[in-house]
Amino acid sequence: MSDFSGTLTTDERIASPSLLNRLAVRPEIGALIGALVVFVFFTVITSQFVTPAGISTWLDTSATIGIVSVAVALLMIGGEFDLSAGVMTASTSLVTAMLATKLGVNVWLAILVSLVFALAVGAFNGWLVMRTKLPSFIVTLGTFFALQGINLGVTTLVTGTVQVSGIATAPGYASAGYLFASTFSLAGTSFPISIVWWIVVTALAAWVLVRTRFGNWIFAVGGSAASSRAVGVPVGRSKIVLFMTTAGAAWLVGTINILRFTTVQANQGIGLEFEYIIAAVIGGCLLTGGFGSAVGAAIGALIFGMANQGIVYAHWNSDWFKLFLGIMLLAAVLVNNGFRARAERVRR
Amino acid sequence: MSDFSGTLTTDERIASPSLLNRLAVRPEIGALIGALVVFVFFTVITSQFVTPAGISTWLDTSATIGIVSVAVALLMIGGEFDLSAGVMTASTSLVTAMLATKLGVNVWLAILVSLVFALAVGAFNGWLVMRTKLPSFIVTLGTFFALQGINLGVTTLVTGTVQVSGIATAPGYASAGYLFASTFSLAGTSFPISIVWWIVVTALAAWVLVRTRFGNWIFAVGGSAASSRAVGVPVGRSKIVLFMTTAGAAWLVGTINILRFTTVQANQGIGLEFEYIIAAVIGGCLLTGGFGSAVGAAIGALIFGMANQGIVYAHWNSDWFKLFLGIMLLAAVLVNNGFRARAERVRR
Amino acid sequence: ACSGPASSSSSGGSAANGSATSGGPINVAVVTHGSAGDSFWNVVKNGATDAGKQLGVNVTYNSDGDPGAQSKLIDNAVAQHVDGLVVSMANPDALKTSIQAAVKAGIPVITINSGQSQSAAFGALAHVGQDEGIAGQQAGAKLKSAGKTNLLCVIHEAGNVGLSQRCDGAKQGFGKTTNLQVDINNPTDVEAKIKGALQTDSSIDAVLTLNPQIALSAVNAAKEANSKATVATFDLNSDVVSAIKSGQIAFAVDQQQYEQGYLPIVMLKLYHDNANTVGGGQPVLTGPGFVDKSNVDKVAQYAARGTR
Amino acid sequence: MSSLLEVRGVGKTYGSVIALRDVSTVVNAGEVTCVLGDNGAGKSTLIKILAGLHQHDAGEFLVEGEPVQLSSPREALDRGIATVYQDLAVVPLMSVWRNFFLGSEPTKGFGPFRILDRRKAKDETRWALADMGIDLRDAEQPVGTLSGGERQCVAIARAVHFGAKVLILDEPTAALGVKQAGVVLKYVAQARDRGLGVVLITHNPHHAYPVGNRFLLLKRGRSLGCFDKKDISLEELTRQMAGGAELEALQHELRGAAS
Amino acid sequence: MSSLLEVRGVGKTYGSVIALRDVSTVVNAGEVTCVLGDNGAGKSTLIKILAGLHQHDAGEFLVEGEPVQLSSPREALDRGIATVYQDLAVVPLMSVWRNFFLGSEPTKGFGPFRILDRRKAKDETRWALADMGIDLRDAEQPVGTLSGGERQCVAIARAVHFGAKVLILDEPTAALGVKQAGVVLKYVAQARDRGLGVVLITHNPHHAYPVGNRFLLLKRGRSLGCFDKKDISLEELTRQMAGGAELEALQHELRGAAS
Ligand SMILES: Nc1ncnc2c1ncn2[C@@H]1O[C@H](COP(=O)(O)OP(=O)(O)OP(=O)(O)O)[C@@H](O)[C@H]1O
Ligand SMILES: Nc1ncnc2c1ncn2[C@@H]1O[C@H](COP(=O)(O)OP(=O)(O)OP(=O)(O)O)[C@@H](O)[C@H]1O
Ligand SMILES: [Mg+2]
Ligand SMILES: [Mg+2]
Repeated sequence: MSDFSGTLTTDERIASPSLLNRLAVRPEIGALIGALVVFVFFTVITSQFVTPAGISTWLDTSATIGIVSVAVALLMIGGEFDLSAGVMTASTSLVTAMLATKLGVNVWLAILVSLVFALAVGAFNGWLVMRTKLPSFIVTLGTFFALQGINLGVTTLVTGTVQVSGIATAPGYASAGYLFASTFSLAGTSFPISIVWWIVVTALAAWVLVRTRFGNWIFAVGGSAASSRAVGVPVGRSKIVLFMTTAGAAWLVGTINILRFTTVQANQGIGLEFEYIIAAVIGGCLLTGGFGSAVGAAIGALIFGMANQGIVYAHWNSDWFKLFLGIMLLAAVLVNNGFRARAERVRR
Repeated sequence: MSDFSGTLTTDERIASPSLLNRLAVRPEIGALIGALVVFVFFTVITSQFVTPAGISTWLDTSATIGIVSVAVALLMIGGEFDLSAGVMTASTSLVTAMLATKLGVNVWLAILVSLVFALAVGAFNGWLVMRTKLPSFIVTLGTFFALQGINLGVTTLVTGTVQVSGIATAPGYASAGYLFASTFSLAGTSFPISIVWWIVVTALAAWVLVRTRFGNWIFAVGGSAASSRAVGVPVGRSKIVLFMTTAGAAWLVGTINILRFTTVQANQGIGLEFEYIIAAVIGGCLLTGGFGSAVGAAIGALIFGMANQGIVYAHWNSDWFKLFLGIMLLAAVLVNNGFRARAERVRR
Repeated sequence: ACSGPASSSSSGGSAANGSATSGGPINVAVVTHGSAGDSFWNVVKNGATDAGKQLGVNVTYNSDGDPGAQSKLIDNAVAQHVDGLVVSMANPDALKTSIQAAVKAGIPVITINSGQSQSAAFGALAHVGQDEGIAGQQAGAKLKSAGKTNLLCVIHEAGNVGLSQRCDGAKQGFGKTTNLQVDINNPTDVEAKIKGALQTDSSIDAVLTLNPQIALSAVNAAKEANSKATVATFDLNSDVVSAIKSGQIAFAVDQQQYEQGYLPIVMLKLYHDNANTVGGGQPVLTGPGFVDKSNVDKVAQYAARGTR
Repeated sequence: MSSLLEVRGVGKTYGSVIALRDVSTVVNAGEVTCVLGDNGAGKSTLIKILAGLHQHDAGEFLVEGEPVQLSSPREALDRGIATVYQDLAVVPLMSVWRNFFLGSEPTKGFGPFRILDRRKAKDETRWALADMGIDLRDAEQPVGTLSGGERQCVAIARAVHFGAKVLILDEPTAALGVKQAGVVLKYVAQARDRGLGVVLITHNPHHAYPVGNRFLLLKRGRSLGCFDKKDISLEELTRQMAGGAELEALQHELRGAAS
Repeated sequence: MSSLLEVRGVGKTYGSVIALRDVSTVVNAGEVTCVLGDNGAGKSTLIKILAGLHQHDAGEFLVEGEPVQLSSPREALDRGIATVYQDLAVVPLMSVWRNFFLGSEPTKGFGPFRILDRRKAKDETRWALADMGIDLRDAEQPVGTLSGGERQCVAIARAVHFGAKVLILDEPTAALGVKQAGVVLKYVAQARDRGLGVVLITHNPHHAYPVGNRFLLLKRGRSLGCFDKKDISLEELTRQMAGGAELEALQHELRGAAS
């Protein structure tokens, strides 16, 4: 600073960064390379991985993880954390299914009510985090347990079993199913519509994050809540909206699931919260907030889906699945980290 | 500062703190009050809760959670996190059981080998966290998955089943069992020896934390790793030791479990990591490090154990258990937080 | 379309000519709803892989307790064009589309364990197994006939359909039944909770557990709670076998789930090589089987190697 | 016309610590009110009250004659009070332009499709900083990669740019070199001349005296008085702050020892 | 006798940023070497090299005549180099006495039963701080509840207390009031008179000149020269740092506007 001489574009203190370095600045670059590696790997060692039917299965798996993980990524960039997102997918399915099958409510209305439920829980999470200033890890861990208990308790109370099925015959199922659970054909193979939802959610999230004022606030409240508050950013409101967004994304997946599979089990969704977080982290989000990308999280989910199904295609013993998952997570994060370190050096 | 007049003990800027405030300075006070509330509550509404037999069951549950949660508390005060501790209890049980039953190794030797295994994994966790500067949440999440995969994969590979049993007939079982899995009598009721281990571990941890140089370093590396490094505290070494301590505590519980129940299931231990963290947080540890108490974590585990068993004694429908757990966690943390806020105001 | 039971006798002998299609070994995918590391399903897996080894069939086993994820595993198998598919249907509705897609793609499907009533409607060749509910019912009835009046049914994995069906069945067969949720991940908690339940309600005179490890905890718990309750369990391991021998456990329900893994592979192999079908439209039942003092010696060695 | 800001006998306690007691001063348009005091004197506490970050427990706080209790920085900003804090000025991981416009982002488009006007934001950031003599390498550079002084300058440039009616600066010159400090003081003077009321916190009387119109002296949470420039000289100001004779003795001591 | 510390043409780059280039100076026992420079000049970078927190990429670094490459602050401390950093001085959540003795805890007892000598630590902390004119309310109080200046004082008192051979201070006076700054400078002088070599970083020539023996001027990562006290006057020093005429013009401008 002070008496910088020269034009705006040159500064003698900067050694010229290489092209590679320039590429490495984006948070999602590590994930992208990881995705390529996984893709090539399974393409080479299995024969079905790149057939249209094969692609359909791993895109399918990626999509339902991806929809929530993109929202989780926004939340993580905003400096918070949601452990209840996985269980929420089951809760919303259960609400929809019980309303439609036990009370005979129209499916559309049931979906709407479960959306309201999800948003309310999300808002509660956010409100409690902001109100008590407790870490969101703890608060949403509480919600995680509470929702599990409610899911199981209410389901057995209402149905006497641990699953709710029969929504396929409820009024409004056909039209709602068309929107959330149909398939479309491409290259003679049918792809589930959830893939479209995934792309739409990712595009929307990326746009909001980078192009809008609210996106700027997300980065700010995650990077330094105190500084943001000091310049007048509504920190509490922004974070609550992020928690609600995450719950909303979980609702979307819950709705897709219940309409597609027409049945839901009370213990579903447990453990998915980690997959969302993993996808977001692989996609370049900092666990400490303030840095990350929505597209990265979507790519993280893609890696996840490819590995998940690729292992099956490769006929590996499924007992070891979690080991592969753990190693993959560590490897992806390490690669990513290497890139970020590089990016941070270049960035300045 | 500057020209303070008056003696060392008076300063006109301090309004006189009340006795209550003086008490509230300790991190474990919230947990202690919580424990009292839970205790009185279940004493009043159930008849078996305070019978010797009743006390024995809830102390039993508390003990195995408490042993690890005390170590987790030290780790959290040191600013790190371990999601792999729960699964580690199963891994160590499996190693001991397989060595003793499949290879016919003496139980004492098997226990020793599994200790070495646990410490190695702990050191690996710590080394990776320090080396990559990644958040320990991510690194230990990787280990969490990897250990799950190894547990299941190795167990089915070696035994063809998903359980290892039969250690009761292995050489050395009697003496090792006496140390880790016996019971002692008090008031005509038998109490498991794990309670003694719990008390010993807690006392040791509390002593190390408050009275030794290493304890000072734990607070320092958790409070500000950079500042600690600057004054010459071996930050990396301290944190690695803490990870190893946690793994070691998990080993102790794993050893107690395998010797007591003589059989171990490959997918055991999953989900316990949260219980340890919950106990530590209820006990007053800050998730962000630098503040907390070992005794607090032990009391947190006690609350956990009492609630766990109290619900059974109260004949509540166990379907709802997780809901109670979630609400209890939130309530405990809120109370605790209120106390901490008060404590922080007084503390100065 | 191809769901009609073919008119064929199940002669287990020589495969005459048949339509032995391509030369190489056939591929069969087994997709179940068991959670990873579940002891019951591990025996099914062992049955399927053993059959595969003996018959020269490539068997891959995958499982997921989440119905959606399970259906995706079926889609995956279809995309691989496997020569046969074995599916357990705890959530028939959720798997309907995927199974029908498999049938449409010309893959012979055999359902196992649960979902007996929907099996034929979905186009499966046959069903092998015993409904979890029926197994529970029989266990309950057996305890009732032993003169027991108050049953505690211990569920070790919250929200698991199979387990809850077993307890529901037990209630039908027995009468007064309470369910208790415990966490199999924490053995201390299991024992303490069962102990607590026995202490609070001393009229409980029978405990039904759904996993051999839980059974042993129940035995200990009963002992320490000074309860005279009889313990019975689903499934075996070597410790349960010795407990049955010593009379600490009354009996173990044995669904012979090894057959639920083994038989479908045999059936698919026969269907593939010789277009044979089995069962004539009726389910092939693998139960009822009870292991008690009378027959425990016979099955002891098999339990130890993971096939009972 | 009433003053832009006025406090009458305000006080603030943190738990059992009395950080501020019975302090009064005014801030007028086109004038600079300097708040001086030693460490822990309560300077930051006072301006946090003015900025809406904390609420006072005692006394009155008037904005343009109207008694208020500001509940958030947003409310303060809406009333035209902009603040540069000593310790929480910027978000390190965000780029310079995003920091610069944080909370006042320029947008284009309508309704739900309003997007950030990035080009405008970057250009304005660049020019606003260039105006202050800061020549950015790249407006996309994260603020965290700037030196402490550079960051402070970005925060000050932002406050000056979105000037509002009252500008509050908490020790803007503490981390700055002589020249940089001069630049900042020049900006303070400029803002004042544009008719803004400025509150300048510092413990350097040499920085305060040239630009200040009014000097509020704090010591251990209490006011030593609020002086107009005509009522106090630089020497007297320095004496008041430092405890007079003590300091001179010290300086002699140091000189003697060093030579 | 060789100098305590000597650097010859050291340089350091962070990624593509050249933070320091070709800088040379010496630190002798019983002398104060002042490092002066504007923001971003590389002062902190230089002392981080001396303190073992960063490694230099170019040039030589000699400790008592022996070329070294310090790999950790521990190593620097072991060689008698104690440092007070501008931004990472203390652990806020820890009590004052624990901070004070962090890394050099006094213990009693034997072998595995060595425990902290808490009484001794608290007493020594209290007296060491009292020596510096800081009268603690309570040695158990967390450092985080002290004001910025108070914290800096604790860190300085600690470094002085564990004095070692070389004491490095990164802008110790930036956050301090006139009087506090005077106290710190007095301590610097005391340490020097006890035979320590002191490195003092500042951008205030008025603070540097009274205590300094040698002045290293940095600008944008380069050395403008290293002057002995006899070769340079306060005025010249100020000029050199600020760009001379510019500053005077500025001061006139400010005065003119303010009156
Ligand atoms: N959040 C807080 N909680 C408790 N005490 C506080 C808090 N903030 C400040 N204090 C105390 O209030 C007093 C005044 O602090 P303040 O920060 O206002 O001083 P200052 O004049 O800004 O000092 P400095 O020049 O060091 O920045 C100090 O004793 C400080 O320790
Ligand atoms: N870790 C780092 N990574 C990249 N660049 C850095 C890093 N630390 C410092 N720099 C850059 O190196 C240059 C010198 O920084 P340094 O902190 O040494 O300056 P300084 O003289 O101490 O400034 P100040 O007076 O503001 O403290 C600055 O341009 C700064 O942005
Ligand atoms: Mg201040
Ligand atoms: Mg610096």
